[in-house]
Amino acid sequence: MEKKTKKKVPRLLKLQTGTGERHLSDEERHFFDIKGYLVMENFFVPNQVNEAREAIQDMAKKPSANITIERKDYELELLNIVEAGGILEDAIIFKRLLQPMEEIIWGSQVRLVASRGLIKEPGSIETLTQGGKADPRRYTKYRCFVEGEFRCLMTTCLIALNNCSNGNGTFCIIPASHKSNFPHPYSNTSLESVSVLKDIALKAGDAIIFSENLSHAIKSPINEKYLWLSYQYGPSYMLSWPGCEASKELRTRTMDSEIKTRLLKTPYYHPWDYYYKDIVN
Amino acid sequence: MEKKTKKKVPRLLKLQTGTGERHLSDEERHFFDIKGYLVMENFFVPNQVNEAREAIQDMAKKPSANITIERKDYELELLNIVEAGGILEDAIIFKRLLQPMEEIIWGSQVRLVASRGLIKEPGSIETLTQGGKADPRRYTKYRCFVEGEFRCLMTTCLIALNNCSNGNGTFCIIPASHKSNFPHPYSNTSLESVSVLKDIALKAGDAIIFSENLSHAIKSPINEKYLWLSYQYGPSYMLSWPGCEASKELRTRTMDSEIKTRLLKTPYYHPWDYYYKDIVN
Amino acid sequence: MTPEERYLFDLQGFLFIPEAISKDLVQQMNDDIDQMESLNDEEANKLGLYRKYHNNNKDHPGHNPSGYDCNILSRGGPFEALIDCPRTLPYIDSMINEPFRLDGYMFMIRNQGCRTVFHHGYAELLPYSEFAVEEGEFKCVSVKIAYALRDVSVEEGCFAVIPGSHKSNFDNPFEGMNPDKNHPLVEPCPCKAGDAVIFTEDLTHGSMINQSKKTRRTLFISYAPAFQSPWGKLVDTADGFEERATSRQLELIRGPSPFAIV
Amino acid sequence: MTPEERYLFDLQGFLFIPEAISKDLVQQMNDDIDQMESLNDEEANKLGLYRKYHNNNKDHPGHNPSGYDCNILSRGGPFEALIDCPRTLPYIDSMINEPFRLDGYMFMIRNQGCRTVFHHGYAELLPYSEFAVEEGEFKCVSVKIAYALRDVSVEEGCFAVIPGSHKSNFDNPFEGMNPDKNHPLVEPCPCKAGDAVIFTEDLTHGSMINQSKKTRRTLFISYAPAFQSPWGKLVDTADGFEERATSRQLELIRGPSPFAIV
Repeated sequence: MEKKTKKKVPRLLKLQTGTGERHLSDEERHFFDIKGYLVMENFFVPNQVNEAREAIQDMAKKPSANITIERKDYELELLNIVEAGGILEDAIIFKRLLQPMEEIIWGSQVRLVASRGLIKEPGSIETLTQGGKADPRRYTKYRCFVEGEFRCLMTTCLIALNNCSNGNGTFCIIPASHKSNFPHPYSNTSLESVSVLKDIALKAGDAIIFSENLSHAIKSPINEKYLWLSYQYGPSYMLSWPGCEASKELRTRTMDSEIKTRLLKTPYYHPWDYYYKDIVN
Repeated sequence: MEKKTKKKVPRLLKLQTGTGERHLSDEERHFFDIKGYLVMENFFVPNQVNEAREAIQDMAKKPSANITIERKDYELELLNIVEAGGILEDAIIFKRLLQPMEEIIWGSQVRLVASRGLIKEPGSIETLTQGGKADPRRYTKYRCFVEGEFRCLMTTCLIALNNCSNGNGTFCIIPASHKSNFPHPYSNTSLESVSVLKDIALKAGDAIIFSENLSHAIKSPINEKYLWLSYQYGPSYMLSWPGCEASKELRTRTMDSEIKTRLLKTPYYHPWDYYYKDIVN
Repeated sequence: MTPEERYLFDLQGFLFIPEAISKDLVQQMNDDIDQMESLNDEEANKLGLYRKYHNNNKDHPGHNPSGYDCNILSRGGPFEALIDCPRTLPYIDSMINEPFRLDGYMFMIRNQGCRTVFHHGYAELLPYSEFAVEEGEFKCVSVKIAYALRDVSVEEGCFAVIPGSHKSNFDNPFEGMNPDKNHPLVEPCPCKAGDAVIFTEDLTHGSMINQSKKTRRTLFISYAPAFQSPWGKLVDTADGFEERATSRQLELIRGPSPFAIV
Repeated sequence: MTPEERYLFDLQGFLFIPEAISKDLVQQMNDDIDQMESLNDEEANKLGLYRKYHNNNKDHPGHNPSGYDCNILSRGGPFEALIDCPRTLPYIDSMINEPFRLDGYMFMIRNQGCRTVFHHGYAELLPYSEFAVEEGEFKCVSVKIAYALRDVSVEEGCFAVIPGSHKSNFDNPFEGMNPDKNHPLVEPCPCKAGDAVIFTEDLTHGSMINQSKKTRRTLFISYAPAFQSPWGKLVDTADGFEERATSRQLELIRGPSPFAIV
């Protein structure tokens, strides 16, 4: 409609509807659509793993002003961990993460909706999310069209900071459950007894991108504490998770990065309306 | 799979899956997808209208061996009217009819499933079909994919042989009802009281192609007898309507027409299996 | 919703609600608008009102500007009553079918020569406009209500839609074009003051060219699931709103907890 | 179907049914096949049996032909029992969910070196294979059952699928390729004699390469709504079938009235 205004919009806020930009290979696209996830080995190199582990552990001891700690039984959740800076801030624009997110959600109109550091101890609660059509969380909706484009809502990138396999603190999923037409019948079943639940073996530094609409859980580690990093992305108009709004401090220090600035913007619909709002304010 | 056999298949039976051949214009495709029908003015020229009317009236008096007459109150249905030959046989391969059918159903793998001559008298019964998801007739299913291809099941071409408008013997539909998610609530309502029912004014010789999944009815004519021709097409594997199987006589006399031969074939799935069957028999 | 209303909204993508608001309330709003119209832009801005002009009436140079949009909820007064209009809100409840917010409240002026071109349609796949039905229940996002504040005929530039386009699988060939009342796809929706049209944002919609000297006045109020953002200034309220508001009004403006459903 | 079976079939596109047929019936069928195997093609044709060979074992020239398909229902005898197998037919009822016919009954022999390449997947949009769920009920067309007549391991060329591919929106990049058990998308389905796998034809499926000297023997039986055609000779029955058959068997073979639902 507002074609004149559209033209004035800076590239930063280019409307992505229907651009059909593709970053995934045919095989990746086919795989993600069927299974609901993509594994990225060595997303962090060992140095980055160590830096991330240390930053999370520091924050757990003495959180900075913009990070909130939520304690559950045998589990610590550090909300808004992106505020910690360093690798925890830089990871949000890693191409291997951001390009799939842009294809899966909505072009360059994606936002960082939540970021978390997780410390799981032996005994931590193992909850299998519902997934599929029966999932009450509509903000996790998976959408994809025949030989067409993705239009997913909340999509998560989970980064392992320990080696997790063989059921020891492992991340696990029900493959293809993001398209389930029926509720899963495993509410009263221990994870070990769910035949279709699959352990995703990850080494420290490996990451997995998955639709939040996929049934998933993190198993409790057997002996030690396991650390995780979680970033959740959504379309530009999705609100931040409560406690995960970007602070003024973070916005100021990321001003030079066009991409970080975009990911941390307050929610918006039409880029030109956002732009217009800037003018009239 | 059977690539070797596939190659041997004559062009006549070329597998149409995913060829993406398009005959409709962008506007026609957009219109048909939204409304569920397409009107073709002057499908028959006046001479053809007269020939068709005479042939139907002759058959009603003295039906040929392969045509069955069903009498309802104030209505005559001549099943398998294609057997009457002449314009009633030739119409099935008119480009303006066949090209849309091929795009809407399944490429060149379409069949003539039924053909009928209809004589409606004042007082004939007006039945509004269900349409949409709630329609129990799964063989009428409408399928279309975002910016993709159609894969419809039964699709009908109805040709008016009188001028029908203003509720006098008019064909009428509920536009867009082929995508209805709910049953229509008009089972106990007279057609005149259905606010969304739309009369399609047709002149003698005009035709309408519509998804059988669209809610539709033919109103009773007020004074005279009204004549109609109806051809129903489906994918290659759809059985013929009982009483509408092509006779040996018809198959023999249409042997020289590749297109008629194909439309009148017994049902088949893979063209090469059909071919194979010919060889082993 | 009655079975017929459910059927019609699903079939066509909109629902016509006659006499959605009382003549009295319409009068109060029009009186307030008359007063606001007497302000120049600078005066309006001072009161927190921002006008976004639509200067597209090249054929009618005598009528400039031909129209504008404005965040009128910041005027407070009678406009607050429509936040939770008892005649329409139950429909929104059934159409969105989960906790929702009021995400935009806009006043529109359309003078002679002005129109809104056709925009949207399902095939755009706009994620924030999706029309959806699952298991026999609507699951829409972005449902809007257009309230007519004056009688508006086809010639006076009424709202216009392409019924069924909220399920269209193909690009809309009429995107960006003026609605043509003679095209078989187009349905103009003339209204009396106080009538409302509820529609899904996935529906191709726009408005006819206003060929009269009468100014069309319309309120567009939009609702969306809790996790969706409000449209900036279009949810600004007037001073003292929080004290005056009912608890439902407060929830609709602040938005329910965005991710409370787990 | 139990809630878990319903969930699994929807999730994966197939359902494994252990011990679907008795050891005794398996034995009878294998005995009959032994006898049939002793016939040459000419003798078989005289009995109404037609073999369609698959000469794709170029790497194992000693085993030619490596496999064939055949219309074994025309043998009658023990094969007729599977037309309406009591252990599997109720599943078909729930999956198709309207009057249906048996539209194909095929016997498959797979020798050393033989395999079936991957084929199908939802994005092909084959109208006669559609997997669909509406209002919480399956509405599939073309549901097939693979009955193992011998134990078959991964190395012996068992059935293999890509779970979830019955809902895939993208072209299958593995179309026409040999199933690779190490690929994370691939799931081989080893079976004991008498086990069955029920699957929707929209599922990408094939079989592993038979790397053993053991011959795989499988029956594929297919069901479809009444308006769909049977697969030619693959529903031929033996003499006297009409007299012997139960009424359900007769209906399944003749097909219910194709357009009776109005």
